[in-house]
Amino acid sequence: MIQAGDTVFILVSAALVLLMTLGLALFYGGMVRSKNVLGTILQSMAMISVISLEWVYIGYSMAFGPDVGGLVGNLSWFGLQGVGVAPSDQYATTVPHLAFMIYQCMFAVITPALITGAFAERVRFWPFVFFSLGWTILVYNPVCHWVWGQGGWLAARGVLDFAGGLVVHLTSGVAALAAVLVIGPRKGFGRESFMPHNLPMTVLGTGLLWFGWFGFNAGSALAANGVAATAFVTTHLAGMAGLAMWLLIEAKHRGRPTTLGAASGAIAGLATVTPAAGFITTNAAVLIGLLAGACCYMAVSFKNRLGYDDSLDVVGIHGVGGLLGTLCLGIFASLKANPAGADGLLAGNPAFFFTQLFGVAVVGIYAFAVSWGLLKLVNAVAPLRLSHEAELSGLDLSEHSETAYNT
Amino acid sequence: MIQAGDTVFILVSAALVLLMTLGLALFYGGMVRSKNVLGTILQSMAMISVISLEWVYIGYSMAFGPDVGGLVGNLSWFGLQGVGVAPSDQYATTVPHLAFMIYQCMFAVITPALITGAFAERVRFWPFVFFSLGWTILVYNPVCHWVWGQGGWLAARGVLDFAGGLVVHLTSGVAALAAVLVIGPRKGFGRESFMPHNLPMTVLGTGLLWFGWFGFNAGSALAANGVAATAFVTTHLAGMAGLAMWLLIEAKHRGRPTTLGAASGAIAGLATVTPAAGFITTNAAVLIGLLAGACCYMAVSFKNRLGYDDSLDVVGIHGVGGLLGTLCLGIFASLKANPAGADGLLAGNPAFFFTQLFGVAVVGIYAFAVSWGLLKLVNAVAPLRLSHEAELSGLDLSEHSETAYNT
Amino acid sequence: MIQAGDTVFILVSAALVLLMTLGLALFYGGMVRSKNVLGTILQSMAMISVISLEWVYIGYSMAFGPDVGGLVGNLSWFGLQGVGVAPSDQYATTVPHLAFMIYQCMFAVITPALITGAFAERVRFWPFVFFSLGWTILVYNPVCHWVWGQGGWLAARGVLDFAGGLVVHLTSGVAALAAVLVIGPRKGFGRESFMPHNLPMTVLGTGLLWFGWFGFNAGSALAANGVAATAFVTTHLAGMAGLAMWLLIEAKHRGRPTTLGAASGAIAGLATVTPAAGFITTNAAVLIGLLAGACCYMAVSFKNRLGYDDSLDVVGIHGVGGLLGTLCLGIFASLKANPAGADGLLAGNPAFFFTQLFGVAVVGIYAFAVSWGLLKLVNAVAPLRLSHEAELSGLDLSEHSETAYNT
Amino acid sequence: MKKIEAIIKPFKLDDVKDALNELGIKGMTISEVKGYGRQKGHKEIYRGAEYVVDFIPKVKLELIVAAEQVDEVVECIRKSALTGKIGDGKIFVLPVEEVIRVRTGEKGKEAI
Amino acid sequence: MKKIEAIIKPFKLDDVKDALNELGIKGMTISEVKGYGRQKGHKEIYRGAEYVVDFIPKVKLELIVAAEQVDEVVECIRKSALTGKIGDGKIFVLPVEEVIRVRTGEKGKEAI
Amino acid sequence: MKKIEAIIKPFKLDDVKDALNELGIKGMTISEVKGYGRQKGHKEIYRGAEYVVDFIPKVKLELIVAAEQVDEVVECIRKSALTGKIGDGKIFVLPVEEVIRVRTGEKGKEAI
Ligand SMILES: Nc1ncnc2c1ncn2[C@@H]1O[C@H](COP(=O)(O)OP(=O)(O)O)[C@@H](O)[C@H]1O
Ligand SMILES: Nc1ncnc2c1ncn2[C@@H]1O[C@H](COP(=O)(O)OP(=O)(O)O)[C@@H](O)[C@H]1O
Ligand SMILES: Nc1ncnc2c1ncn2[C@@H]1O[C@H](COP(=O)(O)OP(=O)(O)O)[C@@H](O)[C@H]1O
Repeated sequence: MIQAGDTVFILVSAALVLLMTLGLALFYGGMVRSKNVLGTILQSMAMISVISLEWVYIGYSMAFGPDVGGLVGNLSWFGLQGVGVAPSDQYATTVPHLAFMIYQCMFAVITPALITGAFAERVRFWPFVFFSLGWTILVYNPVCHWVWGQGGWLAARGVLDFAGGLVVHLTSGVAALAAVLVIGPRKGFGRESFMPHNLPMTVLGTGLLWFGWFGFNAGSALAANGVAATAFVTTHLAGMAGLAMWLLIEAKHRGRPTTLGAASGAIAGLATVTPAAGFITTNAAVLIGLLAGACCYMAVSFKNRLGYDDSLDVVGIHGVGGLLGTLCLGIFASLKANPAGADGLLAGNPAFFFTQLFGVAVVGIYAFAVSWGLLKLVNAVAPLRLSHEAELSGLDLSEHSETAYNT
Repeated sequence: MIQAGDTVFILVSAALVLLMTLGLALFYGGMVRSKNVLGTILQSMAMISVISLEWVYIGYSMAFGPDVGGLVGNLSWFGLQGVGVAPSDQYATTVPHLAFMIYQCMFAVITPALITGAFAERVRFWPFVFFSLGWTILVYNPVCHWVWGQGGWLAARGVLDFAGGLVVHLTSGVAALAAVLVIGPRKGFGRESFMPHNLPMTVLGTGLLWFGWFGFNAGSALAANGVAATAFVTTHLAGMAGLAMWLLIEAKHRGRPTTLGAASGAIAGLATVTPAAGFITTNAAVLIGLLAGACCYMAVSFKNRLGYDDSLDVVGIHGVGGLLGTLCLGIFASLKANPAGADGLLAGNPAFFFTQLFGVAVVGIYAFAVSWGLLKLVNAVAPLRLSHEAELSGLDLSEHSETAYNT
Repeated sequence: MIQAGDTVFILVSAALVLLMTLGLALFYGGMVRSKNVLGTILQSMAMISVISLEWVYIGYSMAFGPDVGGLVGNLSWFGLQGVGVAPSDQYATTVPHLAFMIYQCMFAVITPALITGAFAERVRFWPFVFFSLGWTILVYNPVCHWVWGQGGWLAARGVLDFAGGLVVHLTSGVAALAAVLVIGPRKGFGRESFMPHNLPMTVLGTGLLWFGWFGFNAGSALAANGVAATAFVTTHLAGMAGLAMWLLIEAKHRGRPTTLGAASGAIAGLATVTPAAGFITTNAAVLIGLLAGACCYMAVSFKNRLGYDDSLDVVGIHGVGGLLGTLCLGIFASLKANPAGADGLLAGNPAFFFTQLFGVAVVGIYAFAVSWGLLKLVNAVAPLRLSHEAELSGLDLSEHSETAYNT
Repeated sequence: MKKIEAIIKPFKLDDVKDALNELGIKGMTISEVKGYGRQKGHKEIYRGAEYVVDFIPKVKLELIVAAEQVDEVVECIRKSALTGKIGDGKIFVLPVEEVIRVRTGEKGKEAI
Repeated sequence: MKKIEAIIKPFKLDDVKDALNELGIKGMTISEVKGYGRQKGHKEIYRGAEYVVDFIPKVKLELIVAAEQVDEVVECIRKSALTGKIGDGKIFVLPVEEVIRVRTGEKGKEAI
Repeated sequence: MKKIEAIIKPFKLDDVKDALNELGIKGMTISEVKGYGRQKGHKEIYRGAEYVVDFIPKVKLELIVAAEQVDEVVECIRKSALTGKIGDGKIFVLPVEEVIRVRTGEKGKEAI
């Protein structure tokens, strides 16, 4: 039966997750040079269209439709056939099925948008669109089914992912790694310094992401109950702890705490707690946030030494965050926090930790391999990379015939 | 009786609709030249004060108060007399009457704010305020009563408008047309190109509008139920389809998809689905969005050829969107989607299409005529147009003694 | 028992109040010079970490934990021990205790962030952090307990504060006054004019604050009921009336209404209605908003004559607003609006006015004295003031090695 | 060869550019500057207080022309930049010793 | 007539303007520039990495004065722009052949 | 002493700066300008309509050098700014009568 309270909760959460895509566009947009800001923003905006369309026609059915061998949903919900106002009897059973569908749609939208940070400032629009569409079909939909779909094989094995550590952050993080390797660094990388053109824009994006993350994580309880409150609180705590940790390390390491560091640490904490949010205690959330700040800081610094041009640090923040958070859940999960969850390593259940490790390995390897192949394929058909000249004049002019700022 | 779930829903929706006015201010503000950005923003902000004040004293009573001949509410709810915590027995009967009142207030606020895009960069502040106040009293309040008020004559005829295609978008669109004709083009129009001064600001505005639109459309179900979920989903789908369509046409027509195009298409889709949101299926929503993207693109191009200076395309997007959406509802409405709605042309009920056409004609003609007259009147008493000099130095300095950006 | 509707309401409200801190960061950030924008923003962001951490470990227990002599809570809820999913039996008894805790956390976060406007553009980061932490422990937590905690002595005396006129606005306002006196004016104050570097950013901040304020005030009803609706409506009305009044006075006094004036008036109205929101009628709210616009305008002008460098007018807007609003509640409170509230002066109960006056005096004096002492102490240990050179190059470079804007 | 620098009102830029174009002038460089002079600044209001801003936005044109063209170019700029109100700006003529086109290495008149 | 160009520290602009005003100088044009010189740039931090930024914000003043005024104007700018620290800037004096006031067409000293 | 002004493509700035550095040039001042010339502007799209933008972002370098250094500096800028495509820019050489270092009051070559 439809419960009004739960329905508002899911609808508001869906709206919040959509807002995250705008937040992401600004978060990324502020970090690129001004000649690339519109192109960067449009990559996220375009996902709203491309992936929503894909989702209502095939994606939702692939991810949540009737199971085929634990691997994927069949296409019997094509075009939302049978997905109506009446609640599903499997998912979020107290809200209209359409509400659950659109909530999940927003997750599918933001995931490929996350990847765009890795190849910012150098990729052509249409090939990017094709890649993202293919990626969602080949990577996101199946992985989503494995973990969250009725009958998904990873879920059956006991792998837990509260709000998308595997499904969203790990998949996009390893896809980002593949993209960095396939697409190569920006012109001038290592010689010029590509400073962010508008850090207040990045801060604004961070704020909207944080705000929206409450819908992302708490909303994943799928009902306005105690688990939702727990997830809300753990989300906030991990975000603020990640922020604090990054600032502290930076102050120690470089002598100054920075605003971009605060933003980065917050996102690291929020991403890392995502898989765990509804399954852990508040103290564990603080710890996870601190760990996230430290590990992501190190991952980003490490990248600088390796010389990869993961331009906006998708690997170092989302990849590492998704991986770390999924494992942390294996460590910190506690049935006391959520009886429908699991006990982890610290509660004396090492088996669950290895289950999570298995989940990370499977999803990581699958997503990396398919992303790599797809990138190579798209690149062969329609080169992803901008021409030298076009890269110099910037995405905005060369791909979109626009300039972001005039007087 | 007050239901908590429905009450949160309406209150959150009201907050979201208020946020749309901020979104609109930024959407418009980013498109003007930097010397006019504050003046443009302040026009929207001022509406929050002017119209809210009008609304609690007379507007709400005129629009929703006890009916007088189907034409307007009487003034017996002056100053919210009798409008209290207890639910109304006519409107939104499960939430505090005050909640319904304030939700509707936010609609009244944003409608005249929409018009400001038409005469951007050239109108004096106080005459604009007087015009908007008069317009709300003479156009918005009665039309709102006809369509949504208990006893309103258009509603009695069977005209449907889920969330404001007639009441909000068509009225403001035709008022914009009248304003363009009465006020005339900006200095240098046709010779200089007035490029947007800050497109990321416009994108941010678009994002906030989209986010708020969920409150606007889904909230219009007035309860957190299946219709709300339907409206939420159709809104999102039309928005994303409008975005996609505009990008595609632009890429075809001009060789490049643009960021402003994405924003424009999204708003076109969202505006167009507004009257239909709770009465149609998801497939119809996608179609409406695609149609909106195409028609509004053409309308805007057409304007360029006619040489009207509808500066930020209120006619081409909101006017055309409101009109198109209201008619599309006549075509696509389906009792399957909402048993409390209607069947449209495609469901074998052409009569309903003509009812909608009648609604468009009546509201369009009434709103245009009264807007025109009022503009002429205000102009005669207090010229709307800035002096030549003042227009050159820009609204911000000449009307508000401010500059938006300093170092 | 947990009610879904109330739970969504509190969670959404908590998210909205967090968003206010972002809004505040932008509101303030837009008003400083561009060389200080990041440092200004980071002061607010840092509060999210510092105070949330403090809150979950000791703050919540001090403010809301088991009472010690009416003065403060004991530390038995250290680290949220005993604060779980089950509702509290004292506070917000229909939502998970964790939800109430995190909602209150967001109030604790924004309060010291408000103070930062007073000493904008001249304070070192770490000393500021220490001050804010100490201030929250010594001022915020106890005052919060006195007014809102079970057993708090001011509450016992009948002092009312719906959503933080005393607890948030007055405490931060008088702390701001102390800070202005201790820290002194910016270099060049009185000679140079420190114009806002980005007023659209300030407007955006204002919009987010307003939007979030619905969570702040309506949420303080702690349930999605009639009081929530009343508080929502009175909040909006006072905001819009404050905006209108400031514009009118400015137009009269200086010949031009300004955008920053609109923003300032809105914040003044919103701050002033905060203590009264759930206890008054809509007409009283309009009056309070008008009063707020006028009094805060005068307070700010008066400051200009006194020559204090309260850089972003925390005293004139939040201090005066908190004070005025608390007294206005003493005048306008009405049992008709809320039977759980009180009757004020106009309802024939002057005693309540004096109770409120007493509350203002106690909180004002206590907060001022402790803030002053703490500032002196911190200053002695770690000077709050930037060096002359550092102040010239700006917070961003000298404290954070960053520049906000590049090309 | 001479260098002509002109400080003009920003909204006159298009007119000046068009006029120079008609004269056959194909190249110039412009920048945003702020001017201080007889033209009074404007007041700005900041939270109820008034400030006077002295520096007024102007556009600066720089163009190199052959010595024999100087007079007509100056006259052309003067006419097209004229509004007759205070603050219309100034034109300066400076000597130039050499001009080189980066692309070709051409010098002197060839390089303009 | 001569053209004086001065590159100074931005926060000294008000002092210099006031000093020139006292000297009776009524007009000047300023612009934002970036300087590169002996003064060391600053470091910036970007996600844990450090970068050095060489170019430092400066303000450039341009003013035309009568030849006989050059020395006192230069001295006046020098004094009022002085902090004594590296990076205080430079003053250049260039010859000018003609000055025209757009508004009136006046030339030479009359036009300043 | 001479003043060298060079208008170059913005993305060449780092190359030019490095090349000048190798030559031992320690100081210069740069600013953002917009250029109009043979290089065609770009089109921009605004809601389905197309506009041509004539003014193209360029960077202007100003540096004062001793007269005897002029040739090598000009050549150095020319080489390092060269892409061979239209729009590479121009270099102008102007006479300078005096140079003063604000900090020390030094004049002439000492001041550079
Ligand atoms: N002596 C000067 N040196 C350089 N620029 C000047 C000088 N005098 C005026 N200007 C520039 O010319 C502009 C217009 O000068 P102003 O005195 O206001 O009006 P007008 O040119 O009509 O007499 C000023 O804003 C300034 O940019
Ligand atoms: N040769 C030069 N040509 C043009 N501008 C110069 C030159 N040398 C220095 N400048 C300008 O003067 C500023 C100050 O120079 P710098 O060498 O840092 O300090 P100082 O003037 O105290 O010796 C530089 O930032 C630059 O803008
Ligand atoms: N006569 C001129 N005076 C001043 N600047 C010029 C002149 N001609 C060209 N420029 C500047 O040089 C730039 C490049 O010139 P352009 O004609 O486009 O290409 P090229 O230098 O390759 O011939 C222009 O954008 C403009 O900034």
